Amino acid sequence: MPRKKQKNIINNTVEEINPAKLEWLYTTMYKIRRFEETMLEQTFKGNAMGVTHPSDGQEAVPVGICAHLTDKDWIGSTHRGHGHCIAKGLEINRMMAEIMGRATGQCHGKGGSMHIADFSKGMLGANAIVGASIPLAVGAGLTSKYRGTEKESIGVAFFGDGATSQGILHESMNLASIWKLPVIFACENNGYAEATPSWYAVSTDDIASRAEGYGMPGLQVDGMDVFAVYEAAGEAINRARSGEGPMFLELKTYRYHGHFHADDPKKYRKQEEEDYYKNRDCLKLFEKRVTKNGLIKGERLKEIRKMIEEEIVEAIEFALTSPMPDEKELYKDVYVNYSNSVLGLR
Amino acid sequence: MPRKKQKNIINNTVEEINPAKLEWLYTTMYKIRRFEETMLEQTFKGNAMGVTHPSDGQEAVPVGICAHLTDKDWIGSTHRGHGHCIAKGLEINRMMAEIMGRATGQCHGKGGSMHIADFSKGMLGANAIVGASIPLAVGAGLTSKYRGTEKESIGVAFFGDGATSQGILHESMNLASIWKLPVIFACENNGYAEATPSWYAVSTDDIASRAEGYGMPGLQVDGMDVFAVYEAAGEAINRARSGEGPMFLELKTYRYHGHFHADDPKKYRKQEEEDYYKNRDCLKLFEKRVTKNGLIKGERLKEIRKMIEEEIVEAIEFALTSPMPDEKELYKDVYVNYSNSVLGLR
Amino acid sequence: MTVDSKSNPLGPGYEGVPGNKIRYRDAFNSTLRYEMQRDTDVFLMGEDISGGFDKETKEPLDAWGGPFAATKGLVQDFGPERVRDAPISEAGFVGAAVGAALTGLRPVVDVMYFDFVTVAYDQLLSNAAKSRYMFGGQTKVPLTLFARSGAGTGHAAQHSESFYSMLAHIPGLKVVVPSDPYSCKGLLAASIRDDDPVFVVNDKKLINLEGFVPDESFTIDIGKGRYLSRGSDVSLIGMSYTSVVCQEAAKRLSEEGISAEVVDMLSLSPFDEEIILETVMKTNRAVIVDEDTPRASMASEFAAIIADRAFDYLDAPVKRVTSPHTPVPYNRDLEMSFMPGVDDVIATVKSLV
Amino acid sequence: MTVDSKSNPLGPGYEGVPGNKIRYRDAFNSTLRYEMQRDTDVFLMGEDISGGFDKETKEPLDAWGGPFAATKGLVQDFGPERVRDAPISEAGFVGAAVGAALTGLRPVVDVMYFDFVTVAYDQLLSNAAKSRYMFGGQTKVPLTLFARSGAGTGHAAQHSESFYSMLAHIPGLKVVVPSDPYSCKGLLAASIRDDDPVFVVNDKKLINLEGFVPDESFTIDIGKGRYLSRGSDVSLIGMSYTSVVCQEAAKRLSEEGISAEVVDMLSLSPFDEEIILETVMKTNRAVIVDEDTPRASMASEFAAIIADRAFDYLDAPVKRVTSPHTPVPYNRDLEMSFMPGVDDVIATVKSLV
Ligand SMILES: Cc1ncc(C[n+]2csc(CCOP(=O)(O)OP(=O)(O)O)c2C)c(N)n1
Ligand SMILES: Cc1ncc(C[n+]2csc(CCOP(=O)(O)OP(=O)(O)O)c2C)c(N)n1
Ligand SMILES: [Mg+2]
Ligand SMILES: [Mg+2]
Repeated sequence: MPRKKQKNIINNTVEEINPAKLEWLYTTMYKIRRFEETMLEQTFKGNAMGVTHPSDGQEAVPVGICAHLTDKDWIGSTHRGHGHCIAKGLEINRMMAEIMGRATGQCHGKGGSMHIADFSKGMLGANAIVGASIPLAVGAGLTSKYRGTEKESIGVAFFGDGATSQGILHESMNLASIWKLPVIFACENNGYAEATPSWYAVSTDDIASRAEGYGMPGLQVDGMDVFAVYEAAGEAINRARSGEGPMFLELKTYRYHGHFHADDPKKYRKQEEEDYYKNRDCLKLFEKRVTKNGLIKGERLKEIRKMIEEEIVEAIEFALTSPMPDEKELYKDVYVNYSNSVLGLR
Repeated sequence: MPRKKQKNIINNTVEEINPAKLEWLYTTMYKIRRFEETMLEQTFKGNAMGVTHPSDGQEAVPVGICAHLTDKDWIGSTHRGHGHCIAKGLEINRMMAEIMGRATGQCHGKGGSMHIADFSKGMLGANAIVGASIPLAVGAGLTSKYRGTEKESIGVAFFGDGATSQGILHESMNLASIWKLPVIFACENNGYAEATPSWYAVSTDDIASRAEGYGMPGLQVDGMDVFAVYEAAGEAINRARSGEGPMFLELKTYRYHGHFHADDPKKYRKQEEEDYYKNRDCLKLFEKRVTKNGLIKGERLKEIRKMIEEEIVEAIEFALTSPMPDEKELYKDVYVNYSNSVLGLR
Repeated sequence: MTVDSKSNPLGPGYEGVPGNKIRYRDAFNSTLRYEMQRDTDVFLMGEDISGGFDKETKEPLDAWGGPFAATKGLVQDFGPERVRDAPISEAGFVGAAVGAALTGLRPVVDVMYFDFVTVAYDQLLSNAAKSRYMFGGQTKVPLTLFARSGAGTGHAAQHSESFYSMLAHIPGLKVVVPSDPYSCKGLLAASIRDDDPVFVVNDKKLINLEGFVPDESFTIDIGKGRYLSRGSDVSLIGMSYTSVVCQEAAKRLSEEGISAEVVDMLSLSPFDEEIILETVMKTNRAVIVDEDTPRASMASEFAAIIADRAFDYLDAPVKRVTSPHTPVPYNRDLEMSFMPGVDDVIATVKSLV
Repeated sequence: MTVDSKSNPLGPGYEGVPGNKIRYRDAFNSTLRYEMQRDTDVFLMGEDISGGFDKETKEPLDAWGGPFAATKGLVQDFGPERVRDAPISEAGFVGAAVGAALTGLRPVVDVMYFDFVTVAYDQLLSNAAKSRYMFGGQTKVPLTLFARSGAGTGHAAQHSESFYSMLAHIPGLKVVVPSDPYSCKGLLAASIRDDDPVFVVNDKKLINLEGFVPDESFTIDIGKGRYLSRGSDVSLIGMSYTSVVCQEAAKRLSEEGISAEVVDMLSLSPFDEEIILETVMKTNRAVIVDEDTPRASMASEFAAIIADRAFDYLDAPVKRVTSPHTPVPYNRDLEMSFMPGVDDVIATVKSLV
């Protein structure tokens, strides 16, 4: 099949999206943006118990993709997973609580920012080993194929440009392809893995082109434009749901902050580059597009933002006032059952 | 760069090869053929101490490639490594002795068929973990680049179609490409990994096409025709020696015997398929070609075969009459030095 | 066969139970079959487990019966979706199996040779073993893996490992080491039905051994050891194939008037601390026999437990008989002396009593 | 600091040696620099060790100074060929490093977090550790790897491991665990100059600690432990950060009139059996403190050695104080109680004396 390069917005798309979904796209992107910004504030205040990796700037990617998913679909995520979680419908109260290590957190405070999961929402967990969650999404696709439920349940693997250097991606793509599994490989190419630019570490400037060698289509997509992502993801996901197998999306995006909370990206990125992406900010692009067309009024967008601000304040409040986990949690849930009474030696 | 498919023999090639090299090609292919056949006999007699994987049928690949190499070049090999060893100039006496677990063996009888190595000949060792030797050849290329000796020392990774499913290949290709290392990726596609056909396990029928995605050229080559291999390898190796970086060769070949000595391939391969390849046997193709052109007389080929038969008889004799390793070898060479006096507890 | 079982019974009793003397491999194969019939969520995955495919019909051929004939005949009855042949991508398909387990299936993965675990090590340690804990108990990983360990068959350095101690070290993983057809059946069934990830280690030297196996389905509790013979002078503690070695040593020692008790651990994680303490408190002497290399091994672990919790009962140093701290050599004689043998055990016992 | 050294001296003496109080990280960094100057075959490889590149000039930026600032300033002086930034391909570049070592170089590989070793596990175990043996001694693998271990910094389940026991288990590999700036310098230098593959484990909790380090270059013998303080009632055996814990516990115990001797193992493979036996034969009581999880751990190994070879000298059970058999939790309080602490050590000692 001939591969299409950089996907352009097709004029019809926006009008075809139903109004509720259209609002959801904006609401969710804005929620991620504000979650990350306030999460960072909390981290600097010392309220997060460990390292955090903000994803603001990249919101269009998880939102444009997850717009096509339900709780029965599964996603695998990364160290930079807050956006994936929110787009997949996780409660920000419990996310914030998890980052603050509270008992009310998504993982009772035992996982933290890099391991937020919600299996009831089809979220297989953020994962702090680069590349390691990719085969989990393949496994989800396998379950779906095994049960004959491809129509309602697919697997999406989110991973970065840096993760493409891990062999596990290659293995996962080959498996999904030969078994024709309903799996989407969503590469969030934000140009960097820590401080290392992808032009140095990745042996092609067209990662999506690798898909061909694995018998699946690959698309390079403007990851700052939620409509482009939405359309490309729709194509890939429809394909997967109708049993035609996996597809690869390379989504060109940008993270506004450093690699993790304390990283200063100015040390390895040029201001012009940052400006370029900030000028194409996913929220700005969205606002321009829908207000020009009159699809959503500026007033309504303002309302949405206000609503989110309130949710965020509530989430922080919820997290800060939540109790710490019981000390017995240390020994709990290592196994479903284990016959040795003592897990430690103390 | 546009990729060339199935490489055809270019008529000039044979005439351009110098007569000594021409004889070497035949001698070496025939030596591998007879080594494998007699090695199998010895295995069935119980003289090999373990499992053996014969490579007869595939001789044109290591021979056509190693024809361009010297002892300063390095190769990484596989469980099916005898052909690579012989083509790289290892002594068949010490190889046969190794397979028979003798003190005179290449590894003092401690490695066996799957671990024959000769560092003095640039042979980094057969390796029994599928795919695991590929990065070693990349490392050899790294040493060469580090020392600025690419002209005289490159790395060649031999691996099978089955090994292409290992992530380590993908990682190795990416590394060799971004670092522009003098490395050849030589995929011996014999159509099977154990009993599993490559059409089932590999998500493309054009493995070489994957090279593009890693920023290096890939060629699909007729691996039964030593001249095609010789020419393609020459191109790849010249490229590497002149600092232009890695290249990928997919060599279509066939193993005549089962996966290992006791495997019956008739259980999973069709007779017609076997016949097709045996009709294109590398020795037959060579003989037809050189006698038609009058480049080597039939009489001379016969002489060569006789000489090899004698060498083989001698190798078996050498191995069978060699002593077993001393019992102290068990504890030797785990480390260069280790301060604990006892390595075991007995 | 079990001579005496501890309070927690190891499957059904033996007197008059209908059954047969069968090979370990057949016990393994028939248990896989039974568990697949029992639960349609159970499926198999691994290299060559359906043994090739016909080029025209695309039908699986079962040419090999799978590695070590473990899956022989299964693809014919359960089809290629439930006996899923995999490319050589251990990390990829172990990871996919973890994903399948997290989303509701019960994968059983053939890793072929135990040595290949290293290729999938991260998926095993970082995902399979940690998911339940790091996600706060909201999920489980009902995954079974199996592979063939052990030296003694001329497979050399990269196909002969017994490093089950490294797996038993990993919190979140379970490890079982059956030592005969009976325990193979009971532990494999228990592993597949278990909701945690379990690694079933099959020593190559056991695969063709015969033993009595009850016909009916049963499970052996993971984490329970058993006595293979009773004695009073010394406790021999074995696991996997070394339980056979200990049995043989006990027989020969008894001819010399030394009464050895043989404990077969059967599971390494969890493991049966109580049976170890019980036997050592009785015989006051312990020799642990382990084919794994010695450093930070299960032999070390059992010795440490004894030195801590049975200290007051010990009449002699706690001894370990293990393989040496070396890779596995190819040459047959070297390979034989690599493995802890009956003579090594006897010599060690004699140094104690 | 070394109070008393065994027959085999640990680097130069201390009296009047010129030196400075510096941080562990600075000792590490300056030793890397010195070894690279000393031997042009030594080069570094790892993710982000040259810290990004300028888009136009392609020049390395050293934005981070490498993970944990270990390689700070080196790329400026040695260039990107000797400070080779690697993509996220641990298996690939550890494998390439083995290949480079086999062909004459002396690679030093930054694996960043210790947990990531699992991704490269096969290259480490099957190639780095076995090549010399399985090829009959015809080659060597002068490879050094380093990574940061340990809990205590809020990095959660996949960035906090201390499973060095699994590495020490592997025949063919060496493992060192420096516990202060002095031993960091001496052991890193020894590792880089060693002709075998050595893993240098750096606990995150040590990295900013300060200590006296002689100016001149020196090496500490791999496989030698040392006394951190002398005592007569009980032996505390530590490794890596737990040596600091043992020191602190000894101080507090002495206030209560209990005299504890502290042994810092420094190396785990090979390890110093003699110092363990010497101290236990003297104090007759042993408590081993290890942040690794307990099963088949180095704590188990040392206990097993004591129970075998110092049995007749023991007046009390051999005790291990380790992390529990669990992954590392995120919540700070849970994480703190995960790690073996001074209070745990003191309570255990009091149960013995
Ligand atoms: C196996 C492994 N190696 C290295 C790391 C350290 N690490 C964490 S994130 C990261 C960069 C990942 O880059 P990319 O995949 O592009 O994702 P991004 O951070 O840009 O979202 C690295 C190297 C890790 N967590 N796991
Ligand atoms: C990591 C690993 N997985 C599985 C095996 C078992 N095995 C040995 S050879 C082989 C097939 C290899 O196929 P291919 O790469 O095509 O090489 P060929 O045997 O055809 O020469 C397999 C699966 C192994 N040795 N190592
Ligand atoms: Mg990135
Ligand atoms: Mg093949």
